[in-house]
Amino acid sequence: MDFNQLSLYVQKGNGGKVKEMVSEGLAQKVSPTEILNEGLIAAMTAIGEKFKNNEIYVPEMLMAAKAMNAGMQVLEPVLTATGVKPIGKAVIGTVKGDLHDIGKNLVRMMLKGAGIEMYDLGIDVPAQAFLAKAKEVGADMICLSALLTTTMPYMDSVIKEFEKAGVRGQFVFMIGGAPVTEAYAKSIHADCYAEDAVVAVDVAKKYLAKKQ
Amino acid sequence: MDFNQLSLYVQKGNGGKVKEMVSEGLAQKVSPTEILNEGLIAAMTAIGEKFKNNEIYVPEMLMAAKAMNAGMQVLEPVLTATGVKPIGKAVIGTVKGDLHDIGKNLVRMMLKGAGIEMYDLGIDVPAQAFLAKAKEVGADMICLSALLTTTMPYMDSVIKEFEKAGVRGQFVFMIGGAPVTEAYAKSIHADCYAEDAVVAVDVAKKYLAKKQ
Amino acid sequence: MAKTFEKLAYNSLNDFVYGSAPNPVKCKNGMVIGGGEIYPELNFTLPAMEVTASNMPEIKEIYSEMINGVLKRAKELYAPGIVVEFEMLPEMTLVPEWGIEVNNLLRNAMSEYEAKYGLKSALRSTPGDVREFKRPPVMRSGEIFNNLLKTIEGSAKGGADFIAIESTGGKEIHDDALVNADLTKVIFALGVMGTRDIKFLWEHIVQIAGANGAQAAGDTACGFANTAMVLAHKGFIPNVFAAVVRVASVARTLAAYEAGAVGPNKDCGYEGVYCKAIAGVPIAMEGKSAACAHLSAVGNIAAAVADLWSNESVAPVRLLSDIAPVVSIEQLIYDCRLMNVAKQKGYGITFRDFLADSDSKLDPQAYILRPDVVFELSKELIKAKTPFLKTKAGAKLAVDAIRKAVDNKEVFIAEREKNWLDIMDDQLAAIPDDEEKFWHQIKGELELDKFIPAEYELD
Amino acid sequence: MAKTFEKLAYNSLNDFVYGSAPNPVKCKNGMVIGGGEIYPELNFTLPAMEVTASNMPEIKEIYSEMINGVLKRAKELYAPGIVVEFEMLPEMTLVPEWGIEVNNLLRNAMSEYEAKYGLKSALRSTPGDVREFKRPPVMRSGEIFNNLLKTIEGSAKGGADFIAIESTGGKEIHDDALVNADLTKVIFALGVMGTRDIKFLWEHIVQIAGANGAQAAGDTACGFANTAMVLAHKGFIPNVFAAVVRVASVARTLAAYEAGAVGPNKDCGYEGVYCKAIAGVPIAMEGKSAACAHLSAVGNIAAAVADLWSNESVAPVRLLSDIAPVVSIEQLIYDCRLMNVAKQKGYGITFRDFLADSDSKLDPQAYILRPDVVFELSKELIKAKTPFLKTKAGAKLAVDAIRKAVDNKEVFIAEREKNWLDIMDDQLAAIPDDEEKFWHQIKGELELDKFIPAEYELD
Ligand SMILES: [Zn+2]
Ligand SMILES: [Zn+2]
Ligand SMILES: [Zn+2]
Repeated sequence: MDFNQLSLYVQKGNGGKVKEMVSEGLAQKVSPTEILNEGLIAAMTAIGEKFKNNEIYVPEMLMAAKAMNAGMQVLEPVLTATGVKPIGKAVIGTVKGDLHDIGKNLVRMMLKGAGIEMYDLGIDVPAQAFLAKAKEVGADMICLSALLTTTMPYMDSVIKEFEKAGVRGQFVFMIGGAPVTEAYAKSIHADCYAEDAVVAVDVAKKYLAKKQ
Repeated sequence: MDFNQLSLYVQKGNGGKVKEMVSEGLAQKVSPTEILNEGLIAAMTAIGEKFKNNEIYVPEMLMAAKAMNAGMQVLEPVLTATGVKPIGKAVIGTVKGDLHDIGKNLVRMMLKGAGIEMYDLGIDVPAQAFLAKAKEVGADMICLSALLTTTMPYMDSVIKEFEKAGVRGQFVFMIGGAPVTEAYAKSIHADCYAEDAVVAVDVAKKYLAKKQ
Repeated sequence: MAKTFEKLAYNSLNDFVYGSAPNPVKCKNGMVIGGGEIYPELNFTLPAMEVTASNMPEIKEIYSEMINGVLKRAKELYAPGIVVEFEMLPEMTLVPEWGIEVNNLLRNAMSEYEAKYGLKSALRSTPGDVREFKRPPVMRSGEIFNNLLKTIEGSAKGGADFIAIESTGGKEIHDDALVNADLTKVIFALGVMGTRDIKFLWEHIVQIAGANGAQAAGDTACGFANTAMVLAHKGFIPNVFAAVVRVASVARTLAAYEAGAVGPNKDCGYEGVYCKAIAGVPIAMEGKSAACAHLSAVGNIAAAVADLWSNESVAPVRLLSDIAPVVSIEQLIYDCRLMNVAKQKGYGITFRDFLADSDSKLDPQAYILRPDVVFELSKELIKAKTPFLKTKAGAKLAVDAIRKAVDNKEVFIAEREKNWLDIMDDQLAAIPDDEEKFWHQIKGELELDKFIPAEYELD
Repeated sequence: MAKTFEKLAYNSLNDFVYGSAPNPVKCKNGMVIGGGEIYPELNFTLPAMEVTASNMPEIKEIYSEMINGVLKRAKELYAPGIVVEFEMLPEMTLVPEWGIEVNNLLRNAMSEYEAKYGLKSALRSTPGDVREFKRPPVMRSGEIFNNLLKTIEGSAKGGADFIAIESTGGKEIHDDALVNADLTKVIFALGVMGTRDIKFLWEHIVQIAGANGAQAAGDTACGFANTAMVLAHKGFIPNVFAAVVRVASVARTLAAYEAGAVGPNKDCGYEGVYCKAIAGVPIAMEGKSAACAHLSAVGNIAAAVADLWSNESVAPVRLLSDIAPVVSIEQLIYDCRLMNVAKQKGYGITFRDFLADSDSKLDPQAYILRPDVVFELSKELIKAKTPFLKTKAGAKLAVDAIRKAVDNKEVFIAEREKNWLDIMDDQLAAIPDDEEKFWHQIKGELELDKFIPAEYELD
C-alpha cells in the first residue's frame, strides 16, 4: 500500500480518495494500525509542519482534517473490532462566562487529527460539566480555553473541582487562550499550556505518552 | 506661648527662631509635650498638607524639617528627662543590591518630622542588618525601599529573616519604591505600603498608633 | 429614523481627514467629536479576576483607581478633551445593575474632574452583546435581550454620552466561515444575518438612547473583521482574506447609521473609515497606541481619518512608570497633540498622507484603509441598493482593488496569498444578487443548529 | 583622542533634524545611525526576580524570550533596522560573566535573524556604573572598577556594536542637591565632579571598546537630569529647576565626546540634543513610546532631532496582545516609519517642527529641547572654555531662555515656579568662574563623608 499517496490525499483534502484507499488497504489486509499511523496521522503531522513553516493556512489544515475523518469512518470500526484504542481521550470546552470558541474548535480539530478522541462541551462550561464528562467517557485529558482576563480564573475553579472529587491525578490538564501564560498554568497547577492549536498537538501527544 | 508663631517659624525654615521660641517656652514652664505636639509636629503636618495641595516643593519641606530639628535639639533632652517617649522608632534602609536613596532619605526626613525616631542603615542593606538594628534599638517599625524590579523581591527575604528569628510580629513593616505596589506588599505580608514620602507619614502614624 | 446614503458625505478627498467629520457630534458638555480636533479615547478592562457579586466592591475600586489615574494624567498633560470608553464584561450586561454601577462611578469621576479642573470628557458606554450566551442565540426577545436593553437604558440615564455595542448577529456562521476562509458564508453572515440584526438592534438603541439623553454612537464588526485580522496576524488565514472581510463588513456597520446612529463609530471597527466617507459620521480608530491590546499592520494608517484615537483596551497591569491605562492615555494624548498641531498649521492632509503612506504598501489590510482607496471604493459601494448587495459589492471591490494594487506594486502580498484573490473572486461570482435565492442556495451548507433563522427573518 | 568643540556641527538650523547627524556612525553590518533614517532602539529588563547565580538559567531564558519576540515582530513589520539596548542590572556588571553571557545570547539571536531574514540590527551594551556600590565610591581603581572594565571588554569582544554607560560621578553630591533644589551644588556635582569623572572613565571606554571592535557610544545624565525630571513630575521640585539641570548637564555628557566617544548618545540623555548640535554625533532619544518606563512632558519633542527612538526600558509584563517588549517594538517601528516617510517626502523639517511645537509651550523641560532653542543655546554654550564653565553657562543660558519665553508667552510655567528663576539666578551669580576657588568655597557645605575628593582630583 502506498502510504505516501494516502498521506498526499489527506493533505490535499481529498476525502473521497482517502476513503477509497483506506478501503482498498483493508481489503488487501494491510494492518489498520499501520494505515492509521503511517497514512492518516503521518499526513496530519506533515500538514502541521507545513503550517508551522508558513506554507499553508488553517483552511487547508481543516480540509486535511476532514479528509482524515473520511478515512477514519472506514477505519474506526475495524480498529475497534481489533481492540486498538485511540492514543487518548480528551474533554474540551471554553470555561464558564466565556463565549469564544474559534480557538477551542481549532484545538479540537487538530487533536482529533492527531488521533485523539475528542468530546467537545462547547462554551460557557461549568466545572461540574467537565468533571461529569471526564468521568463518563474515561478521559485522559481535559482541555480548557478562556479568552478573557475575567474568565481565565475560572480554569482554577475547574481544576479545584477535580481536586475536591479526589480525581485530579487521573487527568492531564492542558490550558490555553489569549490571556493564558505558562506562568499562569503553573500557578494553578495545570499540567501544560499550549499557545496555539499546532503546539497543542505536540504538547498533548507528549503528555499522553507520559501518562501511559 | 504662641504655638501658631512657632509653627510658622518651622514652616518658614527659620531654625534660629524656632530654637529661641522653644527655649523661651521651656523657661516659661510650658509643657514640653505640648511644645512638641502643638508647635513642631503641627507645623510639619501643616507643611505636609501644603505639599499635598501643590503649594510648596520638597526643598521647602526639608527646610522646615531642619528647623524642626533645631527645635528638637533643645526639646529632646527635656523630653527624655521627663520620660516622654517618641511616638515610635523606625529602622529604614534600601535593600540589598539597590543603591537608590533619594526616596528613602525623603521618607526618613518626613518621618523624623512627624516625631518618629529614625535609624537609617543606608543602601544595599542585607536582611541581617535590618534585624540586628531593629533588636538593638527596640524599633517599632521597619521601612524598606527598593527601586528595581530585581531588588524588590529582597524585601520578602528581609521579612522572612524576621520570621525565622521569631520576631516578625513585633514590628510593623512599611515598604515602598517605584516597582512596589499595594498588591506586592500584601503578597509578602508587609503591613503597609506607602506610595510617597508624604503618604508614608500618614501610614506610619496610623500603624504606630494601632501598635500601641 | 431610517436613512439611506445615496452619495458620499464628501465632495472632495481633500476634506476627508482626521479630526473633522461632515456630521460632527456634540456632547452634553459642549465637546464636539469630529469638529476639527482629534481626541484620545481611553478604554480599560479588569485584570485576571472573576466578575461576581462578591467581587463587585473590589471591581469598583479597580475602575476607580483606573479612571482617576487616567483623568489625573490627562489634566497634567493639558488634554483639551478625552473620551473614556467603558466596555462592559459579559456579566455586567447579564446583570444590568453591575454595569450601570460602574458606568455611574466613571461618570462621577469624570464630572468631578471637569468641575474641579476644567478637564472636558465624554463617556462611551458599551454593553456586551450577551445574546450569544444562549446557543443558538435568541436575538430579539427573552431575558438576555431585555437585560441588554436595560443596561443601555441605565447607562444612558446614568449620564453616558454615547452608547455603542459590538453586535454579534451572524457570528454563529461567521466564525467557522473565517477559519475555513469561506467567503461565501462570510458574505451570508455579514450581508444577510448581520445587516438584518443591526437594523433591528439599532432601532432599539436609537430609541432608548434618545429617550434617556445619550447618543446612539455606533457598532463595529469586531467579532468579524477584527477576528479575521487576528487570525491573519497568526498566519491562520491570508492577509488578503482579512482585508476583503473588512470591506465586506462595511454595509453591516453602516446599517447602524441607516437605523439612526450618529457616531462616533467604535474604535475597533476599522471599517469606520468607509462609514465616515459614506455617512459623514465621526469615527474612533485604533492603531499603534492600541498595540497593548493587539498587534496590527495598520499602526499609523488607522489614524488617517480618525476623530477619536483609541488604545482599544488595557488591564491595569503595573509598568515601570505607572499602571497601563495611564501609560495609554499619555501615548494617545501625545499622538493627538501632534496630529492637531499639524492640522492647525495647515498640514492636515499632508500629515494624513504620511500616516497612510507609511503603512499602506506593506499589507493589504492597511492598503484598503488608504483614504483615497476608501473614497473610491465607497463611491462604488453605495451604488449597490441593499445592505446585502453592499456587502457583496464591498468584497468584490476590495478584491479588485488589491489585485490592481499588487499589479502596480502599490501593495506587497506574499506569493502564497496571490491565488486567494482568484479563489475569492470565484466564490463571489457564484453568489446570486437575490437575497432569498442566496439563502435557499446556501441553507443546505449551513449548520442549522447554530442559529435560529427566524431571528433573522429567514425561514 | 581628546577633542574640543569650538563651533557647532551645523551651519544651518535647517539641517538639524531627526535621522541625520553630521557624523553618522556605521555598524559592523553596514547599518548607519544618523545616516538619514531614524531607527527604533528597544530596551528591556527583568521582571521582579533576583539576579543570582542560581537564577541565571531562568534569566537567560527570559532574555531569550524577549529578544526573539522583539526580532520576530520587527521582521513581520519589515523594520529596515533596529538597535537593541542591553542595560545591565548591577549584578551583571559586578559579576562580569553574567553580563557577558546575556550580551552574547542577545548578539547571537540578532545575528541569526539577520542571517535568516535579513533583519539588520545592532547591539548596544550598557554595563551598570556599579562604582557607587561602595560608599563613598572609589571611582578610579579597585575590584568594582576593574569588573566594570572587564564587562565592557567582554561585551565588546562578544560582538556588541556600541558601549554606553550611565555614569554616576558626582551623584554623591547631586542627589541631595536635587531634593534641596540647590543649584550651586548641582553645578559643582555636574560641572566639576561629573565632567572630571567622565573624562577619566570615557578615555578608558574609548580605548577598550576600540581595541575590541566596538564603538564607544555615549553617556547620559540619567542619574542627574532624569532624576530631576522624575522629581519634578511628582511635584517635588519645580519644572524650571529640572529644565535648568538638563542644560547644566550638557557639558558633562559632552565630555564623553571630547574623550573620543562617537555616538549614538544614550536614549535617556535628553541633553543629547545639545551634544548633537555641538559634536555632530547621532543620538538616541525617548518620549511617548517610553511612557511604559516613565511619564514625561516631552513625549513628541524628544523625537525632533533623534537618530534612534527608544522605549527606555520595559519588563516582560504580559499585556492583552503580547509581552510588553514586543508591544514597544511595534510602537517604535510605527513612530519611525511615520517620521521617515515624512522626511522622504521632503517634510523632515516640517515634521520636526510639528514634534517640537506640539509640546514646547506646555512645559519648560520641553521648551529647552526645541531645536531652535538648542541651536541658539549651544552656540553660546561652546563659547565657555572649560567643561565647568560650560556647565555654569548652560544653567545660566537655560534660566535666561526660559525667563524670556515666559515673558513672550512661548512657554507656560505655574505661578509658583516663577520666583525659582530668580533664586537660580542668584545662586548662579555667586558661583566663581575659577574651579579651584569654587571648590574651596563650597567645600565647607558639602558632606565630605559622601565622596572622596581625590577621586575627582580635588584636595
Ligand atoms: Zn473590539
Ligand atoms: Zn537612564
Ligand atoms: Zn535608558
